[in-house]
Amino acid sequence: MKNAIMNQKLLSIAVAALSLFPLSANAARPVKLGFINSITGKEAQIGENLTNGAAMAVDDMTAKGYAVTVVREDDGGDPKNALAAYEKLVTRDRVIGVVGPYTSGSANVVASRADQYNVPILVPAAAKEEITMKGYRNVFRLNAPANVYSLVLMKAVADFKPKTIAYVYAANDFGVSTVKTAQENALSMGLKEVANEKYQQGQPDYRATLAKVKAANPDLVFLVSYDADAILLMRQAKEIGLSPKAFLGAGAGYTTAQFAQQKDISNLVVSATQWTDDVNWPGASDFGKRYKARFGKEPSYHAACAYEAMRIMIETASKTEDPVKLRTTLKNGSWNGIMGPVRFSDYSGFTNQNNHSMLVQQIQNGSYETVYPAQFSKKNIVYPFRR
Amino acid sequence: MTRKLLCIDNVSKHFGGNVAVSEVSFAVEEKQICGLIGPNGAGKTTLFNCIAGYYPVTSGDIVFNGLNINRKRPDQVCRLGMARTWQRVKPMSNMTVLENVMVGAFASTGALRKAETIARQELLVVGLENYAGKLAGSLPIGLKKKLELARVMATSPKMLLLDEICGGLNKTETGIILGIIRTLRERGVTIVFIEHDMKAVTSICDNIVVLSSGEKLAEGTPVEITANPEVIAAYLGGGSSNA
Amino acid sequence: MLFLQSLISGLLTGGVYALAGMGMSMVFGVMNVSNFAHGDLMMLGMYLAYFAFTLLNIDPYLSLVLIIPLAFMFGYVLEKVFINRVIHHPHQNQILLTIGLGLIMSNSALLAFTSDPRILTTSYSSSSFTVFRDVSVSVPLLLSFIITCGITALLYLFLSGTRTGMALRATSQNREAAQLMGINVSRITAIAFGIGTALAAAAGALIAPTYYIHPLAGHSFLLKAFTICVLGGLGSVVGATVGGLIIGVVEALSSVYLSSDWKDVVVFVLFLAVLLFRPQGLFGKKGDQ
Amino acid sequence: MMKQAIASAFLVVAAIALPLLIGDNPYVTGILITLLMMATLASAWNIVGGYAGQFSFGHAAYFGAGAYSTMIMLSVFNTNPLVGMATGIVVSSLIALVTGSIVFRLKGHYFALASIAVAEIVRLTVLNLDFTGGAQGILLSDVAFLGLDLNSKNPFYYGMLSCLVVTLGITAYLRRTRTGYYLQAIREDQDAAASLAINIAYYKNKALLISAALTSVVGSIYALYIRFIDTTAVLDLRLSIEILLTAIIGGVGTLWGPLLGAALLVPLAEMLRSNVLGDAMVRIGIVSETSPIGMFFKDGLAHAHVLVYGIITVLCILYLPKGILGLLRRGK
Repeated sequence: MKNAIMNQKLLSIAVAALSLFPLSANAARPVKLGFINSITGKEAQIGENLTNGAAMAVDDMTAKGYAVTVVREDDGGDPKNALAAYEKLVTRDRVIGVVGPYTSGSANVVASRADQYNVPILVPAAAKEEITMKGYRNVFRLNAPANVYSLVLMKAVADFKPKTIAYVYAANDFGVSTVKTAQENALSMGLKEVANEKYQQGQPDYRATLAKVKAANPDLVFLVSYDADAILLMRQAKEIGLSPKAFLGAGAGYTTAQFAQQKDISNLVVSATQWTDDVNWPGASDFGKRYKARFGKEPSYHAACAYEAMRIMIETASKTEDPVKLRTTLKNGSWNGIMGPVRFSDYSGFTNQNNHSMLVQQIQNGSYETVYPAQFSKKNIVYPFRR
Repeated sequence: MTRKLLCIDNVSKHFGGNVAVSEVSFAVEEKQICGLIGPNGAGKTTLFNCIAGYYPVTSGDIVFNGLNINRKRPDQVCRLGMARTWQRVKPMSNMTVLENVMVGAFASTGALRKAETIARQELLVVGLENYAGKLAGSLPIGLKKKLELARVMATSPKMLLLDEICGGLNKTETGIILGIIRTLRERGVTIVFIEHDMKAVTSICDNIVVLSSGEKLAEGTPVEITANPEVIAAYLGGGSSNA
Repeated sequence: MLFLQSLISGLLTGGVYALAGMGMSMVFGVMNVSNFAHGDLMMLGMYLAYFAFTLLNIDPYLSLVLIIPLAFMFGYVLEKVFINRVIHHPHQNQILLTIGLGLIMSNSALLAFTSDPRILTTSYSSSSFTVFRDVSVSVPLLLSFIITCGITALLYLFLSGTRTGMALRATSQNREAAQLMGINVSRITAIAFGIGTALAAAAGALIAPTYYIHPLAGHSFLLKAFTICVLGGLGSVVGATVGGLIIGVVEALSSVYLSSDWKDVVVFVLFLAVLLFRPQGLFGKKGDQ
Repeated sequence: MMKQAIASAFLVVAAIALPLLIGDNPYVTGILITLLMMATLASAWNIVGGYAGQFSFGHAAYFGAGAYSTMIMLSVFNTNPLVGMATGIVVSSLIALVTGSIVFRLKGHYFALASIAVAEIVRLTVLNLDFTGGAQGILLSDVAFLGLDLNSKNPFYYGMLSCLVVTLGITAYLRRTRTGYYLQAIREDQDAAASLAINIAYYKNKALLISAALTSVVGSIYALYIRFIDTTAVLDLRLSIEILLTAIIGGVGTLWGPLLGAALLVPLAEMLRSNVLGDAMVRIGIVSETSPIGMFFKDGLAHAHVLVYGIITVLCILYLPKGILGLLRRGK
């Protein structure tokens, strides 16, 4: 709570007073950016991580001498509000670039209008593939889309030649999208699907579902949960005695510090993430430390994504001071920061998509260890899973 | 000999184990005023509710105008020409007095103008013409009773079931209501009414049916009923508090 | 084995549903108000249990002794200050008032506790034992089930054996008649809401050790509580208990034999079927509708 | 009567001219579209909720039926949006009929609760099926319709405006027919209504059908406007509640109440969302941005706008039980 206030305070300091009257031509005239996030509604929890990450980026860049004004907008997770927010930012606040929105639904809608207004958006953490698959010129995305989650997870365990797989996933966009791509990957790996259980979030009892999965006796259990239901599922999996060769977790639920702290249920769970603090990307571990010092908790990958997206946006926008130039600079630039090398390129159907290398981590003795890909990892994966 | 408009034939109504109405039979002739009396809990209102289609009867038959109406819904019963009022008045409080009566009038016409004409006529009959624009909920009880009368009359019924239409009224008001009821009969409406006020009943009824504990105790002209010792014992003796 | 496993976990989870349903049913029966803040009151119970555990080191199940009276008082005051003022208003206004109160509660919680979910981890949070060779029984869930049974029994005794309990039942049967009989209906109404709140909070506290705690966590229980109420018969304690158990079991079995994503649909279809064929609910008297 | 007609005509002309006055301002036009949309939804809800007194908590189902029918017909069958709109009307009417036939025999809270159950069944079904896009929703990048520029806001402004005019027109017409009188009679007292030859179930169903069909059309236009729908955006219980909140705060059972409610709530919600108050206070200099009060208004309020919404709801119910229109009438 205190930390939340503190971060707001710091961000507020950074946000220069808005001008009712046009400022006199001033060399240090701050560059104006927008930030659309979900700070209320169902997505508020992850939204807060993004808020924190972005706030740190603004402060870091201000300290480096960048003059920036960030107008923050809340969409409450509603695409209609996200569109209103974007249109306000573009036509009223006259920002030259926007970071966000966070949710896939909102990002989808805003992305489809970005070319109309010609003000680029940089999506920090929305996973839906189609956001950058429609050929929009003004839509950039930093994070890896949903299909990469399943791909890295399955590659990480491919060497152990698992034979069967079961899916347990939340009935939301991310869950369904991720499992769809996982099924394609499983097919090419020759994995046999033995259970497919989509669940509604917020239920207290998944034991029956998990017992059904247990009865199918899979080698891999592929889980997608965005929230604390990850803890619930793993607790109940332990109760029921579900013990496959590996639990593969996609989605934020398996990558939180809170989850790692539940050692008796989370140990050896493998998860996919956009970012870890032990990866050898420049500034990653430093960011992790500073974030923890400031907000009193471990940064989630969303925080890192938002930080890097905001940092890139400020850096690029300050050079250009104009949306069209900003777009071309984003398109042609390359960066290397806490998210590793960033480059917005066009490949296999994507446009302006950073071909981000996702990481696979495993909880070993209560802490996340990067275990895949080999060039980023210090530890080896423990397989098979054991309680 | 006039025609029997309503025949109650051996009607019983049970609620679970409770017998509210037990094998009651009587008939109401056209253009008659028939009084239904009895102490509290005698089953009068229950019988009304059965006749008007609010409760299905447990056994027996209700024949109205030659048609068995056992299984008819309240609105169908009304459409057949039998309208009712309520012991506890049910004005449509947030609608005006005129609108209340117009709702009744729509039973016979689909046209707004015509409904309004009918409604204004009925308001005139009961003497509420000056209250047409007032909200029904704002009327005092006496006027609400009149409104009930006007409203059911607007459906142009053959028969009216009046449930304690004089209940809670003072002598003057009762007198006015009874006067209105007489004019209704002159218009050819047959009337069955539940009433506690013996004076009101005997002064206006052609025929009286006495219910007690769900059963029919007696039936006859006002003179016969007031002289019936059983009735005096069961009702007049014990029920004076209701007067 | 799969059947037995899902039956048992469904039954045990159903116990908590029952408690939530009972609270709703109490308010429904006595006040004839659909309480849309019920889930949020449950959420408050979860946070109370969480803070009692983390700050005062009181076991969540033990903390019920504190939470129930606290929640009762909160509900009593809530009724006196807000709900009582609309008790004669149309239903829609009552419903909206409770929606508004719910929004205030959940969003205040959001401001005060942030949207980070809290996990209440006790020493027995994920412990279980095995019966019939292979059927696991969750220890915290079993504990909460036993406590639910206790609370239900107490409530039943209270309603049938005490003056206040009888006044509650009388008011629920017929408000006006109760008033005529000299019952202080306005006090009884506040008590009913207090009990409803206490039961909701108790349900929240009981589920806290096996669930996660979040400002919006009560919402998934709101519709269940409504379903249970209607299933059991509005205002019936026994009905709500049985209704809760039925919902728990139906959910568990349909997620095994149908599919997890359709289990909520099954519950709602059951709800509509009850309305269609037995609108007074399983334990309601005919004619109540 | 005459006065009202002239006032209405004036309002319509003003509404038609409004986009010309605003000029090219997509942000404001967008908010006006939302305003018109909520006004229409609340007015359509008002027919069954306000006039017939049947309190639907499931209008999102009809809105979603329109939105989904349109998007599915467009994306799968590539039809004219009008076909989708018509399909939406049929689907929502079917949902309304099923709901009505189950619960319109019952009184009291049952309709409210059953309407939630039906809406939830619809939502979960859409979520679980494949051809509806399931949890992923449906995104359409390009829609062609009558050669209109659908990237511009004006077609949608006028689309929503026509919906509102039609809905208010139907409401005004109904009020002067037997059906309108009957609906109000049912709302006031169901037993008394039945005793006056009113077929309760028939008229309730009629009201719900009209309301559902209108709601569905708005859903279709919304889908074409946003061009991305999923169950959270168009089938959520929150939407249903927002609709009835708008109607009630404006004044149920009145012609202009729902419009008034939307005219108040939509700008208010947007102001709270974009934190106009906090920004203005800091900008004008009433509070310093770094002071605790300033931080509360600038940042705390941004998190608290739903809370403020809740407080306003409670205050309205306690102090304006008949809605704003009720207050204005009382003032007369």
